Amino acid sequence: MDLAEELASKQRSISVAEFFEKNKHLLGFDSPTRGIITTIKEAVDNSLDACEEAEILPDIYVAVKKTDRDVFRIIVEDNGPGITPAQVPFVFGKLLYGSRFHQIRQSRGQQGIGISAAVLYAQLTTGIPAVVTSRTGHKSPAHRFELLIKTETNEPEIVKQEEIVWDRMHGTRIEIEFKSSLAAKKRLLDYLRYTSVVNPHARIRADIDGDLHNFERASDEIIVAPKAIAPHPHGIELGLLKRMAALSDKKLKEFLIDGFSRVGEKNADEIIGISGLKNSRKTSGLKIEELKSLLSAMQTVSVPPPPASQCLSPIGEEMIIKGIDKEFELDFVKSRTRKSQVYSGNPFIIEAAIGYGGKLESEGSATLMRFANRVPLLYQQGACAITNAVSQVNWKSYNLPQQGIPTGPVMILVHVASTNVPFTSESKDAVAAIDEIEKEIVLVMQDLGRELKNFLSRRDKNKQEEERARAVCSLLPDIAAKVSEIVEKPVPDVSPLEAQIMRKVVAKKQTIGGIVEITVSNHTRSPVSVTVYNMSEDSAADAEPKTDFTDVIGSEYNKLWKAEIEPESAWKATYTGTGSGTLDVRGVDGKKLVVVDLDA
Amino acid sequence: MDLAEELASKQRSISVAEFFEKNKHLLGFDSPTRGIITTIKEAVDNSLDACEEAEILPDIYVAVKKTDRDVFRIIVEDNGPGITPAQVPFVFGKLLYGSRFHQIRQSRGQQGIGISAAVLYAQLTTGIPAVVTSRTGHKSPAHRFELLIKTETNEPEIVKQEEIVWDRMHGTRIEIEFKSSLAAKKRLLDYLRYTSVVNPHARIRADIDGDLHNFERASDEIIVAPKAIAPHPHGIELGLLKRMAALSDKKLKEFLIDGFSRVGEKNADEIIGISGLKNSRKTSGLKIEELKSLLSAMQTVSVPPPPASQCLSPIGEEMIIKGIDKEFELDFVKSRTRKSQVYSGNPFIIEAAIGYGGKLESEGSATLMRFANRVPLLYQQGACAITNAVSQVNWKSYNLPQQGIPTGPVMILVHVASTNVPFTSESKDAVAAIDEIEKEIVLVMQDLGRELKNFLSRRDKNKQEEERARAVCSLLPDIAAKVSEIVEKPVPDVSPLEAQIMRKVVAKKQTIGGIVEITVSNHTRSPVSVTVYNMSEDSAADAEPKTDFTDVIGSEYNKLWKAEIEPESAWKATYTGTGSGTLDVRGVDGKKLVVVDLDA
Amino acid sequence: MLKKELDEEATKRLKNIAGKWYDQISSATIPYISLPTRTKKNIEYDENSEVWKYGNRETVRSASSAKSALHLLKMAHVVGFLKNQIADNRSSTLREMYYISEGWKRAKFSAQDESNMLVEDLEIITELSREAFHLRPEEDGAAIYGPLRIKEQTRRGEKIIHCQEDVGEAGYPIPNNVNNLELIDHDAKFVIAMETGGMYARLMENGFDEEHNAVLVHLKGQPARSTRRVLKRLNSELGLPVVIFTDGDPWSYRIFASIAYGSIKAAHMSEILATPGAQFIGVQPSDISNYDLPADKLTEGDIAALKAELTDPRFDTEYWRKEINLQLKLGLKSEQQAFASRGLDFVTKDYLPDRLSEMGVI
Amino acid sequence: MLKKELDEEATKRLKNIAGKWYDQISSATIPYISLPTRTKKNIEYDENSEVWKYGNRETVRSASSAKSALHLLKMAHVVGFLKNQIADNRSSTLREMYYISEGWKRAKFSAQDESNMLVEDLEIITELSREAFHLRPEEDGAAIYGPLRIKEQTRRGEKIIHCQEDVGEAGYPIPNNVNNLELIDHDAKFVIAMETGGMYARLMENGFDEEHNAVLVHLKGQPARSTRRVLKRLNSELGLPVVIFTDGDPWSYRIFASIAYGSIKAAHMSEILATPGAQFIGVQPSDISNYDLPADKLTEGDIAALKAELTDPRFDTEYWRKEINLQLKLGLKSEQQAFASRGLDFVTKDYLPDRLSEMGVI
Repeated sequence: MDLAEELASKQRSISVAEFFEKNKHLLGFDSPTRGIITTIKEAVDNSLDACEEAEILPDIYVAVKKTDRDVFRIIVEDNGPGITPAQVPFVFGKLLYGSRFHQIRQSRGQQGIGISAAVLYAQLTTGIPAVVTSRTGHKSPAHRFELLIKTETNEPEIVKQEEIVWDRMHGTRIEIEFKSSLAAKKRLLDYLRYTSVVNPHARIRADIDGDLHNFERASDEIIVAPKAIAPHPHGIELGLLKRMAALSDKKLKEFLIDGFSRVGEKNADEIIGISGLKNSRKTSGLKIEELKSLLSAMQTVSVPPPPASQCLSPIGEEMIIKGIDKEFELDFVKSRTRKSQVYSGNPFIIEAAIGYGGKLESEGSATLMRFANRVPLLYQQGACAITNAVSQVNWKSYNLPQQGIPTGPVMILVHVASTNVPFTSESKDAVAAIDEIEKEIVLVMQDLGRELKNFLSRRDKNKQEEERARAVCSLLPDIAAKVSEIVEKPVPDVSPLEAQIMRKVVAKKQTIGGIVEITVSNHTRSPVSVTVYNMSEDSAADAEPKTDFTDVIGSEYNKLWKAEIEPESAWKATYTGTGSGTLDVRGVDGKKLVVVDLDA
Repeated sequence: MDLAEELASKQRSISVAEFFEKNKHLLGFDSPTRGIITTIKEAVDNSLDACEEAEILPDIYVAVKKTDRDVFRIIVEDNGPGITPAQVPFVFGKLLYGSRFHQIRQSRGQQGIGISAAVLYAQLTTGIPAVVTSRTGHKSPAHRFELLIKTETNEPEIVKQEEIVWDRMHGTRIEIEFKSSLAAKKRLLDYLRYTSVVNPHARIRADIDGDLHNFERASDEIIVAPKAIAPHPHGIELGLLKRMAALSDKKLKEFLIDGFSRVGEKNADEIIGISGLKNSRKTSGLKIEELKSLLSAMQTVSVPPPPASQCLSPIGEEMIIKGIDKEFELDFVKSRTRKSQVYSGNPFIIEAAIGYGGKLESEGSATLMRFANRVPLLYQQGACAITNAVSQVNWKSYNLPQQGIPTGPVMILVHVASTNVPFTSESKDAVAAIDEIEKEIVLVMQDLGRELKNFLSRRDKNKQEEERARAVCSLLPDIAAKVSEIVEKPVPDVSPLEAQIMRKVVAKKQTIGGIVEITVSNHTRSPVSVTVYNMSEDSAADAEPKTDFTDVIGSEYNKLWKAEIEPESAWKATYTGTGSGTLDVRGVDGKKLVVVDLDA
Repeated sequence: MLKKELDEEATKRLKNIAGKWYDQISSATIPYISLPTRTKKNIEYDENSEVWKYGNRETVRSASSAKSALHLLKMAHVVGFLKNQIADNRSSTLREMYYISEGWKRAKFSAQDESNMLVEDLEIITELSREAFHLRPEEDGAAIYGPLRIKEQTRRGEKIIHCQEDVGEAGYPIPNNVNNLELIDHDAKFVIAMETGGMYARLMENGFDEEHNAVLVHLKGQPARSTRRVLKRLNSELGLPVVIFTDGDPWSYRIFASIAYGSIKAAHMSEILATPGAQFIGVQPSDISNYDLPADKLTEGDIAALKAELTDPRFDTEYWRKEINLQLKLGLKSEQQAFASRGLDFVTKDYLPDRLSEMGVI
Repeated sequence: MLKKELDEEATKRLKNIAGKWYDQISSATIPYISLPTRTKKNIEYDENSEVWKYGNRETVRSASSAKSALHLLKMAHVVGFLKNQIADNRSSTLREMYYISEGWKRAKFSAQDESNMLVEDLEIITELSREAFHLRPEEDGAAIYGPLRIKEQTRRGEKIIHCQEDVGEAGYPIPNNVNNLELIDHDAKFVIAMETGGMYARLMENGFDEEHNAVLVHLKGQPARSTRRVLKRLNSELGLPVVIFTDGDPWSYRIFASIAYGSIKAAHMSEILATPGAQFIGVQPSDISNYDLPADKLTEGDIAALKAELTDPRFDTEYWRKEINLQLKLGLKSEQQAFASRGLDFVTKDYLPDRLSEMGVI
């Protein structure tokens, strides 16, 4: 008994701040280098989310400044709606505090941990309070806070608070200082560039210790923030149902219709029927066994999928291409936004793009850009369902070499948008392996792969055909010469043959037995409209077909025909005469025309 | 302004229970199948830890019972010290509540999340309260609780509490019921077997839905629980230092000596000297800049590593072998416990064992058993630093085929014991890649690899040599026959030759020109002591060497010599005579002896 | 045909090829050449000559790709070279022509195979053998031993040689160009052609040629064209039955097939190269089981070759189907010298006499 | 040596081998046999005979391992078989012996290579050539054309043959066993042995034998033992200089080396197989650059072979070091027919006369 008492005396409650202080790798602060990226990512996510909700075109300033040997000051400032002074300490100084945790809709941040974790990390490594400035509109003053977190209780500690003058009309600025290094600068710039690709409505300016980068806005279209939806009857567990039922003062049917997505009169009746409960029951009075029957009924009845268009905000095919075009110069880009799908009651949409050529590295693995709810995923590429799905595709059948993911000058973008993106860990580096999601990614990759294959084979075919023609033409004169030597005759003119091979228009005049024959052969791939001019002493009165116009200039007749010639066809005119004079053809680009006068 | 207010109104605090309810994959409850193993693991960990602290030999009962189509009731009962009634609701009904969070020592559980998470999972999937029975000694009654967790506040909800009669004198029993499946039964049994291997002092009985398994105790030695130590000056961050300093009422030097491991007078003076602070300062009054100087000084000064022997509890080489012998029948086992090492101020010890043969599968990858603080790691083998380190070793140089980890009938056990095992995630499935740890594992594997190689080559050499000798002996008669046919002579006796090849003792008698020669050749690998008996009508009076004894029996002389013969040597005796009679040798096993009488 | 006539005919046909191309180029047609398709599917049995020849499938090679254009250029050079060689009354080997092509710039051969293919094409187009263009084969002719007298027209005059009396134990070696050979008289009952030198020497040592009045021919593996032409002439001019004795494996059956039916590669020459009356004496797959011969397992390559033979029109007879299927079932192959496992005289005293009388030859 | 004497000597030596083993077994010694080590490092120049022979390094093969014991058992069987074959006055090929071993149970050869190795071992131990044991080589002998008259003792009596007048264009084929050959008379100045048939025919077409009184020998690649023995005898019995004309690559230099110095594999037979006076005429690496011959790049195998030759005692002369190093520097090799790129007559009108007079042969 003594012992149990003694053991009991050691028991105590642990604050969530203490927990995460000790387990900082769970939040992406496992290395000093990584801390910078994690902090900027969390702050920028918050800024973009806030602007979206306020329907503002985001204008974000990011700065990283070295203040000591291994200490950096990170600043993120936005033009968002600002945060009321009463909320500031909690938003930045308390873990697990936020507005989006219980909402079912697509958003970047969700858990209310990210930015507070950065504050925690700062006080752990440098002890310097975070500085937050926020202003909610031109009528309000700006407030400046210096904040710490009381680890033992997970409550904010306001070191200093003051009103200040700020030139921003509205917005929020956070400054955090901690031990770190800029070793991962390239990755940081990748993060900003990728963010800019999937948020083409945002302007981001960055000052990375004196190195300035602007990521310009590619679209002035304001993004409509997705709206929260009620839970879907197929995506709920007993625990949540029990809590919802206990809090409601409604009767069963009303509770079902109001409390859940896509449940109407008919569905509600059906659910109640199957559950065997009476419609008159108040839900707050239901026992656990009754709730189980209700849940089972809810999951049996067929209900349409959740309203994805309302709660999800895909980027859109056009916007993805705008974003990519803005940051990369490519020879080819295609994008796809797929229809929404559901996993475990959570709606999601897969979007993807594939790009080729341009300045992409021609060697090595493809550039794979992974996004979840418009946020780039930078770490743990190997552990991510996106990578896995991309690797499952047989890229060789789309003419791309492959080592896991494809290799060569290829860029692949995949965006998973969901009310609840399943991450493998709280540091949100990788999407967990969910069959429904992987399947969608494989499908969109196959679709885009076919597009890329078409592009590549069209490109290759044109190139090959021209090379082939050039090579043949370079050999023809040698063949003609050797053959002539053997048969002991003069070397024939190979230019008509060359023209044919090089897909040109060939005009030929030849006179045999007092009959002049003019032929125009179209070896190009398109129809041509030509005008044939034949100046000679022949009047060509018996021409077949008749000339369209004949002009007499001195002793010569200038004869003119107009002709439309289909590809791989020829036009011919004949008349009685000597065949002297000239032949000329108009209407075809000089590079595409060969005129051969066999009488000359 | 309106907008900011509106946004502010949505902000709220999130309870840690809500957080983990939504992120249950972080705790190992991402699939119903896995839930059973996670729950049993957490409960058994707690039981073993409690018994260790109470210095009791653990006796643990584990049961899994199917109660409905997909609902299982999990029971874990121990003979530990019990939990006082006041603590029971918090230990099982509140996340982040525990006794070991702030202690620096090796223990299985630590965060105070595990078992409460199982209770949370149960109420989420079945709504059925967890039942806890505990008794702290024969003088106290047993208490039985039915518990839920209030998710919104992370506080326990006591559904029912009563005193009951229990035949256990002391101990704790937990019963939890949730949706699951027994698909991973094999893995569950692996978990229990592996647990038993590294806890040879524990008896575990299991009833897996009617299927009974006993894992017996292999040692009655009570394990001494490791003791908590103070933090090490090299393993502390500014945040913690600040909190420690604020809570202390001591002066600087005293604070350093009392508050930290391995800091004595000399070190404390040195630290204070470097920090530039005055010794008279009370630590609670130090400013943040002063604390930074102090921390920097603490980390500059050379301090001995933390006292691992006190806070760590390795299993020990002998115990590991006992544990393995108990559960596996192998041809070969070796184990190693390495000296303690330090990473980021945390002491750790690597232990390992390698086994070969027996009933291990001769095909496929080796059986790799990973342990952290005596707890088996069952999932994410591929992502674990242990696997990675084992794969880095070039096993081919120890004559083992390898595909990542070695293949064949091999068992590898690795145990990482530390005050703070670095896991890759809170579900504690895999050890994170820490250079110091991986290096130790590689070293111990190389050491054990050499042992295994020696064993294998000894085994192969003996086998080969015997096979060689047999093969040669089987060919000799054919050679002798063929050769005799060619030279047209009688076939010679090959038995002396065979004896020599088979490493036997050969005794030979041959008489040429009236001289009898007796030789005994020792072709074995060890010296032999023989007695040679030669019964004949020759008196052998001139024998060289002299006989040790000569007996006259009728007309015959029984002559006797004693001889010590080294390996690959021969003993010889000669005397004048006819060479008739018999030859016999004693002192050598009949199987190892060949007697050839060439006079016969 | 007299040499002069033959030379004139060859020159005419070469010029014809060039003439066609000349006309094509002059009329702005991409130059091309048509050839029979040279695959197993395009050989047909010719009732008249009793041999297998190319069928009607044609492959057109037109200078519309760089590869084909280069091929035509090379062919034009070869045609020109051969025309001059005939005019100068010189001869050369294919390999020499390959080196001479060094001076042809882009038309230079990239490998020796290529010159060989081109010459085969020319043989098909002109319906003349390469010897008509004064091209000398590189391959070794085989050796003959037996009661036969021949006359060879050499550069150093006419030689009359009896293939038993006037030669050593290695026999009379067949020259490259058998146009110059005349078969004068003989005292033979049949011809037996063997794949290996060991068996040739065994028959000679055991006096098989004398006992049975046999002409022994050592094929030296896949027989050279000259050897096949001599076998054809021994059969058709002297009316001697020809039997073929090879190892018992698919590659050896192809030796037999190339002698009896003509080869796929040279189906255009079948009429002068093939001996339709030639019979296969062994080693038969059924011998392997009947005589329990030492045998090796069929390799994957062997099995594939046997299966290919089952679809080869030349092997489309009841006898061959039965034997090949038996061999696939046994999974074994034996060499002809494997008969030695039954004693050195077995093959000449038992096996061959039995088989020959079974086949009606003796 | 008379045939009967030779047979008796061979039988005696075979019995000696068996006798040693018999004694070893009787005295409880594990039976063994000693052989000179057959590697490049253990061949030495013998001043007396001017050829390369095995040195003093020995490899002892003792029946102490299963592999070696089986080897000895097989050797015992071979010794027994050969002893009987001589007694019965029969002969056989190695391949026939391989099949005969079918009846030897465990002593049966597992591959034909094995019988070959064993016979070489016996040649070394007994210091007799395989022909002395009535073993017939399988290999083809080469062909001779030129002003030379020989007498061949055949199973069908003595034949006298003039190698220009009594033979066709393919020449006189060298029989397997040149013990039966006698060189009667000749009208030649030197012997030129060529690697390829194409070059042999080129010299014949261009009348090189008549113009220079040369005996042409067609080696047919790596020359058979009988060919090497004939070259040796043309050189030593008739006193004719011998020159060797091969392709310009490391494998062809080995052909020359095996003729001039003896081969590593048959160093025990060097005295009867090697022609120490034989000279290498070409293709020399310096010819490749001097005449700008069409050439192929050296393969990795070629380079390795050249480097191996630099450490081969047979090539340890200034001439070969210079030429081989030059070739490694050029990175090229040429065939002998590559001279055709300079015209079909270049080799007989220019190259060979120049080289022969340079070498003091004409």
